[in-house]
Amino acid sequence: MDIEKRVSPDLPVEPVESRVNYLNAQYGIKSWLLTRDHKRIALLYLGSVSLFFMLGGIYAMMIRLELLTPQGDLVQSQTYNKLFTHHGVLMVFFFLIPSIPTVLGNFLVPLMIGAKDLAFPRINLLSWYIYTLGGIFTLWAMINGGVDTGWTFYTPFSTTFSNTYVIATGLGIFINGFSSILTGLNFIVTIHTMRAPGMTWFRLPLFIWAHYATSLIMILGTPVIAITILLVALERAAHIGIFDPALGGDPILFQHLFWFYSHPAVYIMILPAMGVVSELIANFSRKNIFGYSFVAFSSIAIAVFGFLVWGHHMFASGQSMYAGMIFSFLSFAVAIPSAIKVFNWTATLYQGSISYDTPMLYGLGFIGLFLIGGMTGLFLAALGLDVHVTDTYFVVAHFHYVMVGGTLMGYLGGLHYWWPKISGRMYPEGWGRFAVLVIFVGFNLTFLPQFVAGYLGMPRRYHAYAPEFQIYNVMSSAGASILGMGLLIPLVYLVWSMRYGRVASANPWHLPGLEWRTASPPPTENFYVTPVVTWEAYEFAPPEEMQVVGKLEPGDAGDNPIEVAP
Amino acid sequence: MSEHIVSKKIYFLIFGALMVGTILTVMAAFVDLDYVFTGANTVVALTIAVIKATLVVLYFMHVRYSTRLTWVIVVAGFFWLAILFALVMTDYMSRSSGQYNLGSG
Amino acid sequence: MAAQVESHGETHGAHGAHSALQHHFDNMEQQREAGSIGMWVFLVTEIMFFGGLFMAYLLYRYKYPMGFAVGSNHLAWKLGGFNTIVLIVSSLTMALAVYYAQVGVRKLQIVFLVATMILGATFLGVKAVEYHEKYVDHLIPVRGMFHYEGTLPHGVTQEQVQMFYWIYFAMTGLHALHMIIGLGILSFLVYFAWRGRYSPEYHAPVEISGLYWHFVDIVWIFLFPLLYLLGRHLGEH
Amino acid sequence: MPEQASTFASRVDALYLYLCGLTIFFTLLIVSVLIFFVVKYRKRAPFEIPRPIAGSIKLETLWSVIPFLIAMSIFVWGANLYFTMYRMPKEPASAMEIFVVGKQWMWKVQHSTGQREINELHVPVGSKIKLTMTTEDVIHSFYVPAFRTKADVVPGRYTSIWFEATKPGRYHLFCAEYCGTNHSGMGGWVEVMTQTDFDNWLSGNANQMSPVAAGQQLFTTTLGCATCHNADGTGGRGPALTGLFGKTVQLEGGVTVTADEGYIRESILNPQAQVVAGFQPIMPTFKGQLSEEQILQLIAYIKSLSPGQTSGTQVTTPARSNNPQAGAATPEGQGAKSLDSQRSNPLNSTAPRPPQSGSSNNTAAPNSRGNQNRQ
Ligand code: HEA
Ligand code: HEA
Ligand code: CUA
Ligand SMILES: [Cu+2]
Repeated sequence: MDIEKRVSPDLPVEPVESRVNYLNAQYGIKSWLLTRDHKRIALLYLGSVSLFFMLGGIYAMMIRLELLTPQGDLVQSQTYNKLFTHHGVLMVFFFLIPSIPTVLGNFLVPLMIGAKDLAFPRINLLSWYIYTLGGIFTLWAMINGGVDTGWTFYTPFSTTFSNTYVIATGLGIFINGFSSILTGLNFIVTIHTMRAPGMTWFRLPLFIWAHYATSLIMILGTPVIAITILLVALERAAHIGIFDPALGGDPILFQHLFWFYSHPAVYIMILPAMGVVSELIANFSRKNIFGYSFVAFSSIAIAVFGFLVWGHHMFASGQSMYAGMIFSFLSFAVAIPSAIKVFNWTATLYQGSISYDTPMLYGLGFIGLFLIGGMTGLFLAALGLDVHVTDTYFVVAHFHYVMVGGTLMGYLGGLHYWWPKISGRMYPEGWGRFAVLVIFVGFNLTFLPQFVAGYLGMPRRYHAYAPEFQIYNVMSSAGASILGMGLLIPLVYLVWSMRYGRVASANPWHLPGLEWRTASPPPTENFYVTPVVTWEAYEFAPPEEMQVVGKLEPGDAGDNPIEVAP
Repeated sequence: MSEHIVSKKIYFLIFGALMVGTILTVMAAFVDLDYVFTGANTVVALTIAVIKATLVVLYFMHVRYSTRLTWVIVVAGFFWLAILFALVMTDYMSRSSGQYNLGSG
Repeated sequence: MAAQVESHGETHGAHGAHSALQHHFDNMEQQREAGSIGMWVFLVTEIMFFGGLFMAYLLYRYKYPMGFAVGSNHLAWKLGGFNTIVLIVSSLTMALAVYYAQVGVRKLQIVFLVATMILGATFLGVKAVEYHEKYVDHLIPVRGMFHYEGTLPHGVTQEQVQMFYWIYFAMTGLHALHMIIGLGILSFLVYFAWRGRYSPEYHAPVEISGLYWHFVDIVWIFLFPLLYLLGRHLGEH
Repeated sequence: MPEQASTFASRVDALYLYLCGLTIFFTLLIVSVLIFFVVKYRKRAPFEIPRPIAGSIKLETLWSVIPFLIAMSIFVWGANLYFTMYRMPKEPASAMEIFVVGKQWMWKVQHSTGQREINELHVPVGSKIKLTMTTEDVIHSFYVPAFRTKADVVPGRYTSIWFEATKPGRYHLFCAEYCGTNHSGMGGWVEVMTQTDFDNWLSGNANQMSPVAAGQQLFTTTLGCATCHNADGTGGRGPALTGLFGKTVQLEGGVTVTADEGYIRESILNPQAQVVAGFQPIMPTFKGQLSEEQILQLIAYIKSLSPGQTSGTQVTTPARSNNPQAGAATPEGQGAKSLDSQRSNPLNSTAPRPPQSGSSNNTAAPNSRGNQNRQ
């Protein structure tokens, strides 16, 4: 609020175009499609990821519309099954897993560590093409008839019984997997080899730690889902009994292989968001993070231990009870690093200087919603209780709390936070705060009732349901329309602000991070002079001491935060 | 750090060891070692394979002369594979009849 | 774009301006290290990729030990063994190609790269012969095509043998695919080596491709005993 | 809170409430601290630089250890409950066994006294019921919210759960594992009745053969098992079956297995896979000739030859007298035939299967099961 007041209205607003930056360095379609600049690739990803999010959202709205009434009268059951499958596949594989890493990560990892680009710019571009190809493949399958297996592709239904486009969709996901692997590989190598002088591991922003941990999961887990999907395709095509009990195969093996990736994948989704939130909380309270090394290492711990708990999706599936016990124990263990993060974020606020800008509101929203989502994860990890609630709406509510309330909030928060850096323009603050409120209310109205419906016994993936659950579903559908509207707002104003937003200074929030020490938007090389880092992470200093290293002339407008407000 | 050039002699030595390993593998495979314990043949075969693979990794792939990071990466790869094997097999090997799973025999 | 790279720290200087240096790296050393770590990380993903199949192998072998032994004993272990030797020799030639790139003997470097390619092609040729034999013997694990004709010992069913064979084909097929990709990479290397691109200062591509080639060799080192030899001690069935 | 109608219900709900309490506690704790800090330490001047606080090992330890201990309390509680729910009660003889077969998209139930039901399950209040379940096609999940229990049924395997209903009433039965087009329609009702009502219901539906009787008929007449195993199961060219169930069996090749449901099923479908020591592998396979229900009937019959081990048939109800062997006059599987939609099965061959059967028909052979040397 106070930031806005400090804008002196008569200050001439310098047009962005006057400074050479990554956006105006080159023009034309070709300069985008063949770019090797990580920042442009991030924008390519932003476009495609948003597209898939909207598609997934439209499917979600159709689901909610159908579930308004218990009878299942809007669409046929076969169609409904395709709706939630498409929704799940698009949201998980084509939106949430790539979202933060490929958009914000791509843009910011080099900036934050003081590098000129990722280690392998060409591979970075390649990963976008692979992603797009996988997406087109999947969309093609969906348009041609779709899939009805659920995003989990359980055998033997997917291999033998479903007569929809399983192979085509599977190949789409398979291809997409390589894009994920390449992104992870690029991040790991970049973080290891390309840090600016003085940027030691413990001076890295927590966003980088989170992305490092995420990349570990991407490279270690994704190949397994790739081979698993390949086996499903092979089994469907040749019918040789890999997962078919009729031929000596074991359908549970599929579940092991699938969840070996897909559980860690949920941490691919949440870890980058946790990284974003660490940035938001520290920076908007203008303090260093409480317990830096605990927050940093908890990311690594989540990534590593996250690989040991996949069997908690299989408590009622015919897995051995003893294996179930081990997996349950480890699931509780892996919750501790998340708890550590939550407590440290809270403690960071203590004696801070907290501002209520939109990104911070998303950050605070994240903590609250992730808390509920995470705690309900504990319900599911409790063996005897999971038997009752598994495959009910309780699970649906749990994962929407962590994925939408958690990751989506983190993603939107990050997008707002770095929007001035990405676009060189400010988003409208008032609309931003309003949208947070609408999204928060809509979200809770959508998914809180689902916990109740789930505990009462409403199974998931149900096209028609028992009438006594209707009240909760009506609430949920109502909430979903509010949520949809809420999400529409940022969509509109972010696009609007790219052209009409107020010009942003290099450092609109007055923060010490490296990414704020170059121009907004940054030049193609990020920094004209390779920065030498002499400060700790989140080490706040008076504005005149904060050196700006990524500008053309020393007197560039917008460098001095006191003269030029955002 | 600059790269280390491994001498030709070492390459040929390793090559020799690999050939010997291969021959040993084949020879061991035809001897019935089940009297030692069931599956002894497999254990022998895998031990030789692991030794051979280690030699390739250390010398042909220069890990012996590489940074700690490379070591960590290599070890991590196999460690994660072990996680997959261990936890999946925990499930299958601890399934017993008479309880929840009445899986066959 | 910034052709003139502002280097940092003490590391810059000597090889700052090598023509192969990409603009976003500070120096050749950093570029080389990035490439090498990148390849290692990639190999880890390969381990996990093959890992899924090894998992299936482990589980089904645990379930059907005898079925696997029967299936395995029907493989041509002599051809497999020959291929093992071929691959080990190719690993040696690859290592030598890297060596001559490091010391800068272009001719020998090309000779050994080509030798590696010939050995790789030999491997694939033998593999093709083996696949053909399996085809003739109705051992292609596709529904309706598979039939093991030998006598089955107690407790072994057609399905179990088929289970072995799909794993055999999946694993060796994936391995062969990697060999083919490797041959593709090698032909690029030969081309650039012939053009004189590699020198003692800059030969990272040769080195990195070498890592890949050795990895494929390692996979085979495991596949050979696990697939061809697992039931030999039980005698022929 | 859904209706509590089994002995598990209140125990699951107690754990649930404990967790709800924890969730509310932590949410209130964090959210109120959050709001307090956010308000108290809001920015007062533009470029404030608050005093940096590095952290505190003491606090970190505190908020790692306490949540860990809490988490462990949930773990122990949950695991304990899990074992209660999924491990069969100690005295199997006291449980009444009911067979359940899932199939796209219906639940087929057969009582040990012969009554068949579809998408309905009638059980008496207050006695332990053991369900032995399998499926003909894909994975389904048997779920009764009021009982707080569910379990996936997996093709080629038997899954057992048990429960004890505590309150008469009509409760939802759902299929909880996604199984295709009509997944949401694959459900029905569980009718919990008082013992007298249940007995009446049994006698009102008593004109059906019990699984044991049906199994016996399959055994002696229809399939001709008796030729080798002898009509009373005492054995002949094939091993004796009396007293077999639950025993350890010595197989050809030195392996031993426990003769449980899975073993018997395996021996019927894949006789070559597990040959009993000292016998010739002469038994033909019955793969493709039997429905899942018929296999369950055979198992029931073979179990009944081991009196100590049998479960279902031991339950004495008045209805049993109304359900005499005379019922055997009805043709075999009268129920089985009419309920089973007579899947045509291309795999009704004898082992080893010739290299044909090229039909890649999706629904082919859901009845034939692979063998499993180990579980
Ligand atoms: C972003 C994604 C994400 C995240 C982060 C999580 C986090 C967790 N999840 Fe979730 N989960 C999913 C996405 C996610 N999950 C999805 C998509 C599914 C369903 C898939 C499908 O079937 O389609 C699922 C399903 C799922 C199941 C299977 C349910 C079933 O099918 O029966 C289980 C079971 O254990 C589970 C557990 C957990 C646990 C213990 C955590 C933990 O990591 C949470 C840790 C966080 C906290 C605990 C909160 C903060 C802590 C405190 C405030 C301190 C207090 C803490 C203690 C006292 C311990 N999840
Ligand atoms: C990233 C993951 C993600 C996200 C963001 C969402 C978002 C939403 N999901 Fe999703 N969901 C899953 C992942 C996700 N979901 C998964 C994995 C499943 C399981 C699938 C399976 O069982 O296989 C699932 C299943 C699932 C179900 C259960 C279906 C069933 O079991 O039968 C439901 C039901 O309510 C639901 C609802 C919603 C809603 C209302 C949203 C909303 O948050 C969406 C809001 C977004 C938009 C609306 C789009 C953006 C806005 C606009 C473009 C503006 C214009 C639009 C309007 C005004 C309408 N989801
Ligand atoms: Cu049967 Cu869902
Ligand atoms: Cu999980």
